[in-house]
Parts: sequence; C-alpha cells; structure tokens
Amino acid sequence: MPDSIPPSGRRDPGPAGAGTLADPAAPAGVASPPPGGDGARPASRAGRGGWARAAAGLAAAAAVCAVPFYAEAFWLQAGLFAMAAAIGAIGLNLLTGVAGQLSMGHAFFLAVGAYTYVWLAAEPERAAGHTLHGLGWPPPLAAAVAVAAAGIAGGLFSPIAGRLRGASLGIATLALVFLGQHVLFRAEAVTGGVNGRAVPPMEILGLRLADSPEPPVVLGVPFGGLEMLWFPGAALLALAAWFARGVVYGRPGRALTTIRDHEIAAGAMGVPVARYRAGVFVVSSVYAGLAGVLLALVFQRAVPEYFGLALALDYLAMIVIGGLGSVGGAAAGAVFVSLLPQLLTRYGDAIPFVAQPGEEGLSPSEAARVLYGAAFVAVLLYLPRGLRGLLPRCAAPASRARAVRAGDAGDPPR
Amino acid sequence: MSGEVPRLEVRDVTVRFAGVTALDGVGFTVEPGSLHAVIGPNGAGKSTCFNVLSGLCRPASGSVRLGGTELVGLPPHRIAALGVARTFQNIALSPHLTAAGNLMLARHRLTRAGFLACGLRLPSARREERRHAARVREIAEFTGVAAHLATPAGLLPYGVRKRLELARALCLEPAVLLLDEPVAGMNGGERREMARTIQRVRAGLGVSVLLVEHDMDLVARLADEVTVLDFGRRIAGGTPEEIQRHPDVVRAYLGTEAPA
Amino acid sequence: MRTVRIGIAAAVVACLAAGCSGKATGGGGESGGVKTGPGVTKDTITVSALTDLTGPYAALGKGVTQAQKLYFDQLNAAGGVCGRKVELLVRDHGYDVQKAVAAYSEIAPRSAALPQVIGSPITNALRSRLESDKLLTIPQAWAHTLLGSRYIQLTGTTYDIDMVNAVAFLVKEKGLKAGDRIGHIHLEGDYGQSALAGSRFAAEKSGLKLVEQQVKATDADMTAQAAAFRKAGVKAILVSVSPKQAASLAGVTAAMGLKVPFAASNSAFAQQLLATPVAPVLEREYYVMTAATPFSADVPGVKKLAGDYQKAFPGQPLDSSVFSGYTTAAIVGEALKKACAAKDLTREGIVTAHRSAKAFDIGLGGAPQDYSQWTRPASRAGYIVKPDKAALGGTRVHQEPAESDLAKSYNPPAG
Amino acid sequence: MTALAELLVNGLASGAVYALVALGFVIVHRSTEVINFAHPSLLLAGGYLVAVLHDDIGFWPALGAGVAGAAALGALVEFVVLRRLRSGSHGTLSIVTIGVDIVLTVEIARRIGAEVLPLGDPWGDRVVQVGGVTIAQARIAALGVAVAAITVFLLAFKYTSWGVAMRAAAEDRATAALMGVRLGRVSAGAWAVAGALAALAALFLCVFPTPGLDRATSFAALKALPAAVIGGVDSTTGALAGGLLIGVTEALAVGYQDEAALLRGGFADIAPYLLMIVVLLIRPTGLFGTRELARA
Repeated sequence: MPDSIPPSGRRDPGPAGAGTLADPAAPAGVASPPPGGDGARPASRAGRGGWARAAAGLAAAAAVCAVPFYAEAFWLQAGLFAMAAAIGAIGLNLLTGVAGQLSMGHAFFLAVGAYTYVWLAAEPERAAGHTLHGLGWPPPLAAAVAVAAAGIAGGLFSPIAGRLRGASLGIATLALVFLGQHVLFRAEAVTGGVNGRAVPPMEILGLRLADSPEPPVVLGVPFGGLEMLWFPGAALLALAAWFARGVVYGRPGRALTTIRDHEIAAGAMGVPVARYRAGVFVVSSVYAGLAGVLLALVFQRAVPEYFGLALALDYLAMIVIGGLGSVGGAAAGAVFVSLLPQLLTRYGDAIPFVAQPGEEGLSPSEAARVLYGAAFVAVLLYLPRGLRGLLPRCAAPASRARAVRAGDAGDPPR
Repeated sequence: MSGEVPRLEVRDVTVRFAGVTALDGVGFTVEPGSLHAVIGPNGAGKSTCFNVLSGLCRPASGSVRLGGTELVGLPPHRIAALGVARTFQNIALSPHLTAAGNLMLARHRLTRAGFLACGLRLPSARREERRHAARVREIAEFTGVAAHLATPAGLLPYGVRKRLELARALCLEPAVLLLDEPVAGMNGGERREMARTIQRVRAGLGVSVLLVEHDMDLVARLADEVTVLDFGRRIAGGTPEEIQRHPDVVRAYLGTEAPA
Repeated sequence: MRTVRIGIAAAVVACLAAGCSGKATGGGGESGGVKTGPGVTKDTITVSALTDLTGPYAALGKGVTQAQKLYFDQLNAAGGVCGRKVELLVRDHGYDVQKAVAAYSEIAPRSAALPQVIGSPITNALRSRLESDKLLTIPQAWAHTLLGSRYIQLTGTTYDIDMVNAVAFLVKEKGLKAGDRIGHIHLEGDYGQSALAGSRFAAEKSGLKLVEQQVKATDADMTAQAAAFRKAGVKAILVSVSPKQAASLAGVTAAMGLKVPFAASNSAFAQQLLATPVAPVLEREYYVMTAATPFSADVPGVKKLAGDYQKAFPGQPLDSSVFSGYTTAAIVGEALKKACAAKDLTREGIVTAHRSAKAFDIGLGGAPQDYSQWTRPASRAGYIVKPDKAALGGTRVHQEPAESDLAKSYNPPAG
Repeated sequence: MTALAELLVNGLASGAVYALVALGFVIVHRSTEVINFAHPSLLLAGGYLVAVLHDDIGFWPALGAGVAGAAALGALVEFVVLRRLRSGSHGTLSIVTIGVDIVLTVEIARRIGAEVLPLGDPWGDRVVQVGGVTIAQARIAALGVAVAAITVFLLAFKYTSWGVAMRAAAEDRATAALMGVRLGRVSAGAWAVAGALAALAALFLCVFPTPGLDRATSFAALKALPAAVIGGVDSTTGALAGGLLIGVTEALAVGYQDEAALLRGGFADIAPYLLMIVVLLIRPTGLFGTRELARA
C-alpha cells in the first residue's frame, strides 16, 4: 500500500495518472465483471472466451435470420410481438429494475409511440364513419418522430417522475394509463376511437414491408409483411439491448443503481437524484415508444382498448419474471409473457389444466394470466434473479435480492 | 494544496423536528487542512449537524459557508459538487455494485458521459471511463480496498465496507471530508488501521476533515480541534487536551470518570 | 466490430442455407371434381370462430359458440357437406384485439369461413385481412359501419334500423308526438354510434327532440343520466348500452318516479337481469328490438332448436345468443352446401354461393333475409319483445317482425 | 338547487365508500410502508363471497362471512407472501402485491364469469324523499355504515393495544421492534382490517343503483387509490377526506356534464386521477400526509 497518493486536480484526474496502472478489471476467474464494474472492462476479447462469444453470437444471428424461411405466419407474428415486448421491457427495466422506480404507465408511452406513428405516416382517410387525419409522412421519418414523441411525453411527466420514488410513482403513472386511454378514445380524428385505425406499413428505400398480392420470393419462400418485418425487428431489439447494457454498465447505470439502493448516498456523492430519475423515465419512455411503433407495425392496427392497465401489468410481469435490473432478463421475460398465452391457446388440448373453449375451467388466456401471475410472485419469493438466475452465471447484473441475502446494512440516516 | 481548500464555517445553526430542537445555535469553524472532531453523547445532534452540512436537512436558521459559498439551501449534489464528501454512520454503499462501481460513482461530478454517450459507447465515454478507473484504483490501493474491487459491495465484510466508504468519499476528490463514525463497530486492529489511513489522507491530500466519533482515543490522537455538543448545543470547543479538562464536558459526556 | 461483420456474414450464410426451406406457399387444388381452397381437405372442412369466452362478452360468446357446435354436429350427423365433416375451430380472444389478431393469423390459413367473430373493433381490425383472404365472415355485431364488404355478412337488422323501428313503435303505440322529447342513452363506440345514427334520423323525421347521453363501457351507475332525462322531461328512453347499465338505468328511473317506456337495442338486454331487483321494472315498460326470434315464439323450428339445445347443453340459458349462433352457423352451412353443389369449395366459391341467397329462410321465424347486397342490411324488420320471467328464454313476442315506414325511408350510410 | 343537493348527497355517499377502500390502502401503508396493489382483489373476493352466500344463509350472515373472508384472505396474503419477503425493500413488496392481484383477480373474475351477481341487500331500490331530494336507501346506508366503520377503526387505532402497536410501527419500525412490538402481527392485522373494509366497500359498490357485482367492480378500488394519495397515503384523516373529495368530484362531473363539453364522455372516470396529479404536483405528500412519500 503506498503511503500517499498524489493529490489529484479537482476537476480532472488528468492524463498523468491514466494508463500507469494495470487494468483494474476483474481478477482471474471472473469471466466478465459485474455491472458497474470499474468500467474499464477488458478491451480485448481475443482470448478463448472472446472467440466463444463471437461464435455464439454468430450462431444466434444465423438462427434468428433463418426463422422467416421456416416458421409459419403464426410463429413469425408471435416472435415479432415478443421482440416488440422485449424492447419495451428492457426500457421499463432500466426504470424499475435499475433505478427502482415503479411504473404502471408503460402502456401509455407505447400508445404515444404507436399513435404518433400512425398519425404521421397515414394519409387522411374515411373509415367506419369517421374522418381520420393523417400527415402522410414517409414511414421511417414518422417512426423516428414517434419514438421521440414518446420521449417528450416522458419528459413532460418529469416534474412528477423526478419527485416521486418507488411505488408512489407507480400510483401516479397508473393515472397516465387511465388519462391516456380517455384521450385515445375521445380523439377519434386521430386514433379512430374505439375501433382504432389501420397502421400504414413501413417503407424502407421504396420497399413496402407489407403483404402484397404478388409477394417477392426470396430463396423460394414468399416474403409477406411479417417475413420482411422480422429483420428490422430483430435488429432494433439487438440495438435496444446493446444500448441498454451500455447505460447499465456505465456512469448513468451506477448513478441509477445507487439512487435505488441509497438515494441519500447518491445525492451526497454528487448525483442529481431528481434529474436522473426524470432522465431514466424519459429513456424508458423512448424504449416504450419504439416498442409501440414496432407493435403497431406487426399488429397492422392500433386500438385504444389495448393500451390499458392489463398491458402495463404485462410489462411489469415481464421484467419481474425475467429478473429486475437485467437486460437479458427483461428480454427473456418478454418472450415468456407474450408467448405463453399463444402457446397455451394453440396447444391447449394437450395441456391437462387448460380447458377447451366452451368447457368449464381455466381457458388458455386465463391459465396464462394465472401462470404468469404466479410466476411473478414465485420469482420474487424464490428466484430473486428471475429467469436470468436459472442460467449459468455470466455477466448478469446482480439483482436486488442478492443484496438482501448479503445482508445489506441498514438504511441511510434521515 | 491546502491553499485551495476553503474554510468551512458553521454559524448559529438551529434545526427543529416536530417540536424537538435537534440543534440550537451551533457554530464552529473547520480551518483549511485541519482535522476537526465533533463529539457528544447519543442524541447530541452530531448526525443532524452532518446532515445539515451535506444538504440532507435544512436548518430553521443559521448559515454554513464553504469559502464564499452558502451551503444552506443547496441540494446535496450541489454541495458534493463543491467538494464536500461524506461517509455514513450506517454504511450507505450500493450493495449490488462492485466495490469499483461504488468508487466510480463518486467520480460522477468529475465525469460527463450521459445516457447517450454510454449507450452508444462513444469513444469519449470509454476514454473517460478508463482514465477515471485508473485514478479509482490508486485511491483503492491507498485505502487498502484494491483487492476487493471486483466484488459486489454487499458481499464484503463489514470492516472492508467501512474502508470502502472512506475510499468512495475520497474518489470525489473532496476539499472537505465529513466522516460519520468511521470506526464504529470495528475491532481494535481495524480501528488503528483506519486511524492511520485518516492521518495519511489528511497528510497526503491536504483536505479538511470533519469527524464525528465516539472513540475518544481516536479523537485525541487525530484531532486538531474538538467541538462538543450536548442536547443540540455547543458546550465546549478547543484542542483535545483542553476539552478533556473542561468541566462541562467531563460532566456531560465523559461522566465522572476521566478517560484513561 | 469484427463480431458485427462476422454476424452479418453468418446471416447471409444462414439465409442461403434457408433455401431448402419447405415453407408452404398456400393451399388450393381439386379433389373429387370439387375445387378446394384453404381449410378444405378431402374429408374435412374447417370453419373458425373468434369468440369471447373470458372477456366482457363471455355470455354472448358461450351461447353463440355452443349453438354453432350444435348446428355443425347436426350437420355432420346428417352427412356433412360434400362428403366432408365440418369442423368448428374455436379461439377465445377475451375481447382483446391483439389476441384476436394473433389468433386470426393462426387459424386463417386453415379456415374456409368464419361463422363467428365477436366484437366490432375486432371485425374492423381484421377487415382488410378478411378481404384479402376472401373469407366469408359473420360478425356478432350489428353496427351499420360494418356494412359494405362482400366478405362480411351482418345478419338481420343493424342497430340503426332497430332504433328507427323503435321510434316508429313509440310514436305509434306509446303516443309520442311531434315536439316531445325522447332520451337516448348509448355507449361510446360503434354500437352506440350506430344506434344513434338511427335515432337521430327517426327523431328528426318524427319531429321529436332527442336528448343524448353517452356512457363508457366501464360506467356502472346511471344515476346522473337518469337525472338528466328527468330534467329534460323525456317521454320515452332509447337504450343502447350494456345489459348491466340498462338495469341500473331502469332501476334509477323507477326510483325517481320517472315512468316512461324504454325501447332497447338487442344488446341492451340479457336474461340474467330478470334475477335482479329491477326485474319488475323491466317487465313493465321495457321493449327490446331484435331480429332474433324469441324462444317463447310459436315457431316450430325455434321450438325444436330450444329442445335440441337444452338436450345438448342442459342447464345453459336459452337466449338470443343461442338463436344468433345457430342461425349464423346455418348461414355458413347453407353457403357450403351451395358451394358444393357448384363444385367450388374455394373461399371465393363459398362467398359467391352465399351471396346468391336473396330470401334466406330456414324456418326459424323472422323476416326473410337478403344476402345478395352487402351495402344494405339483410333485413329491416325485427321483432319487438318484452322481458318476461315466465317465458322460455326470458322474453315474449310483443310485436311480430314488421318494417316500419320510417325504416323503409332510411338508408344507412355504409362504412 | 335540489339537483345540486342530490348530487352532493350521492357524491358524499359514494365518497364514503371510496374512503373505506382508501383507508385500507392507508392502513397497510402505515404499518408496512407497502402500497397494496392487491387491494382490488380483496374487494372483489369479499363481494363475491357475499354474492354466492346470501341465497343460502341470508344477507347479514353472508355479509359477515364476506367481511371475515376478505380479512382472512388479506392476512393469508400477508402471511404466505409478504412475510417471506420481510427483508425485501418496500418497493419489492409493493411489486409483489401486483402479482398477487393478478392471480386473485383472474381466479375470482373467472368464477364470476359474465354474470352480474346481486348481493341480496335489504335496501333494494327503495328511495327516501327529503325536501324534494330523492336519495336511495342504499346510499344512506352506505354513508352511515362507512362513517360508523371509520369511527370504530379510528377509535381502535387510538385506544387498543393493536392500534398503539401499529402507530408505533408506523413511526419507526426498528424502535417499535425493540420495544417489543411484534411487527408480523401488526402487519397481518393491518392486512386483515384492510380486507374487512374492502369487503364492506364492495357491498356498497354493488347495491342499488348498480345491479350487482361483476368482474369490473374491482376497478372502483383503483379509483380509491387516488383518494388515498390525495389525502396522503399515511393519513387516516386523509383517506376520509380524499375519498369524499373524489366522490363529490365524480358526482359533480357527471351531474354537470351537459353544461360543459369538457366533462362529457366519461370525464368523471378520470377526474380522480387528474385531481391526484394536480395534488402531487403541488404537494407530493398529499393533503394530510406527513411522511415523505416523495422527496423534492
């Protein structure tokens, strides 16, 4: 232990100290440092682990790209729903899992994204007795603006998002769902009211990602809307997950984790708590907006009814089941929650406790809700790291529960 | 270095909670580069005093000035940004972050990378992270926690976590360091080591240190000046020797027995 | 970066490898001299129901689905169609549009027709896909805005026609005259809006002043709406809300001493209401406009249906959902038979067969239906029934189906 | 004038019912710092028990069974789920109640199905005329019972040992535990009382002019959540005030919807939430709250 350390400049440590010390990253035996590690994660992954990772990534990418060539429409649609859900869940997990801020209003921001896209991209039309407005923008531009609009909506809520914490914010965001649905049902000229309205398909460089009477045939497989959407969907999910990991492992992630664990300490260490709470709310709203746009595109229809409390609770269930605080967990939870009802419906006749339509007993959708509600509780009780915890330990951010086991010492002084 | 450290002046600070006066016109000055101890029995208002200094608690009246800046009314993060760092009596580390992550957190005010820069892994963010990680490692070595950097803080033993708290406060590159009972709950060996570290911090960095402690031995060994609180009032002040002879202090705090 | 590049390369390789995929490119073909399309194999014809068994319309969904099962069982027992059994595939969407869309994607490729789709938002959401898939679809919804598609068949009267007939009935039988006020409580959304279109037209033609009250699906307490009607001094109230809301309204108006007749859309009454405290009020002055023949009516076909249903599903309520389910299944059954006769069981063939029916009547009472036009309702004449605890199915006929002069002059704007 | 008086009386009556529900949120929050998102399912459970039992055992015994059943269910949830998570943060505990609510609500809603279940109450659709103002007997009963229940609760809170223990726990859990307060019992007790109050509220939410209990009845509990927040989620007085405020606001919004376009089309349903947002912006602790529910 050195006897003294050089006093550092107060503003910047300067280049003098940099690079003189060995990489302080994880000691041997830990494949990859836990989150919020000292940040300087091993830059080079040329070792055996690096190649293994690259190979795994390769295989995964290949598998994902092959899906549209084999899977029927049902599976593609289910997969795309799961992708959209995963994007939304990753965003919610930044807010709830990492920063400890409960949101029951995620559905509202999904709606903002979905409807802004529809309104901007659609041409004015007449449907089901209403005149519907539309600006007819190019779809990619409309999508980008829609995502930004969701972020702005999150920002407008920041006087509350920054001031309330934990479950209190949950109640306040509950209001957003009800207020949002009220507006959606009323703003018929934009939303189509109860019936909702058709979603204009995405068009990238003149290619319409939609079903057409004469679908283009790629390698012998006719490519409809779902097949074409699959690739941008997967790319967006990968991008969303990559971005979120950067946030979690970086400076904002550390600040948010500390706000969750010790709000007072975070402030005393120089973190502007309210600003970060508002900031992560905006980021999570942007994710929700993106999920909303993708969902609308898959759906081909945006209906106000859908963006209700049940959807908001679905998203909470995804992140809880997947594991609070973990990016991969959120994605896993999203796949679980969004696929479960569809699988139970499709294969319900082979599952003993699921009743067939018209019989007494749990219907597939009820069974799905009971199952994931129970999973929700069971995960918090027995599997504190969520589905993530079932995997062999890799660079999974530690969940709250591990700290509980580790016997966290007391609350900060008041 | 000490020339840069501003004087910390506490003047007539009064704090009331629901009818109870926790601090009653307390005032003292921490000279630049000195080690100032605040002592007193349980409930004397020491922690409240710290909470006022770090912006967690707003006094009914009085002022706290750091150099020319009034601290009362500033939010905690602004006070931290002025170079006031603190530790907590009950450890307030984030148990889920690694030790290194906890230390890096204290670099918050010295770094800039936001959501976008980190999410997109911009080169500026990566450079900044590397630079600060190096400095954090220096501080960790200096405080003796370098061996634990990769471990989640919640899994570390108590003594190490106490040192980590100190290291975290140092990572803020503070001008004034507020230590709230840094040796509470430690055994004799750990206490001596912590005392040595505090001395080295002071000598090596030239910061002012304000210390709240029960351990009179430690206070006598380290402090340049001592302020004694009792029932929220300042009852004495001076060098450790003067304090130990002060009749009010002996009565109020030390009881009838003089310290060994 | 390298990982990214490798990933892209891998993707390309995978895509090439996928060339050997056996993903089907759609059905179609011919067997036994009959042209077939999706949903038709050599021994079965699959038709599908998108129903609500767990959502707000679960009661309707259950009755309709069971009645359709009954119909297809009977059809199969009688030898099926074209030597094939007709199989009913049921998917529950719980009135959730997303689930319905997902379920549609699953079942559409293997269905020849959809004898049941519950929910007008769901029908609207699926409309363009139904049209491009050419699937004959019969929604359990009667908003006039659903008219206008060759592939979507509304049965009987639409909500607006019902309300036109209701106003005509009130004028004729309850003595309403020009200058009187008439209330209309309606749900937001298609159902309420469609009914409102009819009541607005009829009120204007009859010189009545319409007092409108819109409610949300989640509203339970109709006190304020009743108070508004009392304040306006309405002489009668048109009801286009859910049965539960209708019960609340009837109870409150009675308690307020507002004694006026009610004329309700067919979706504003359910037999279960007769078990609640408002039953006496309903039995006194509540009239339901419906194209469905009540089970207490003296029609042999309906009597047989009632018996068959109670035998197949003992203890289950007999109400208009059963009638509606059975008749809609029969519409598809008849279309299949005709399509078989024309040796064309493709989807287009089924629709063409269906659209050739100009005076559809299978002996279940009611006015004959014209299915050859899809921009106009299949019929403009409906029953007027009254709730009656003693009657089989909870209602009895108050007036046989008749087309009012007012309804003759009304042309619903197609959606 | 009569119209206004009628609106006010009706608003106060439904407000008193909201207050019963809001009080449930407050009790659980005070004793455990958990926001009980499973409260709607307790309400539904209590109402369901009354609905299925009243035909066989009569209304009053059924009501007793409903209240006891919901109380037992509340205590059971506390015992089976929350106690196992005692060491978890309040945030985690609040989240777990959401999962509990999903499971319970799906199961009870499935049992209710599409039915509207009458609760067999003795008031029926009878009304009372007071100076030209028409009020349903059930409304008067709601007002009376709610006021009585809240009074009894407040007295118990003040004078029984359970109440003292709960207040101590609310002040400072650690100290209370040191002083011999059994936190487990306090929190189970709080859940049971909350369940009982919810069952009572369920009764009055389902009587005239509402035809009966259906699966959407639990939404009323979600309207009482803003009531609790507006009053201050740690204040019993606040729950009462918040409930009444929301009841009256709702009644006025419905009553005057013909006069103002803004109020039309279900504005009353969202009025509680709008009111809550406004209160949170101005006073994050709620009108009567003391504890820092929120921090600036």
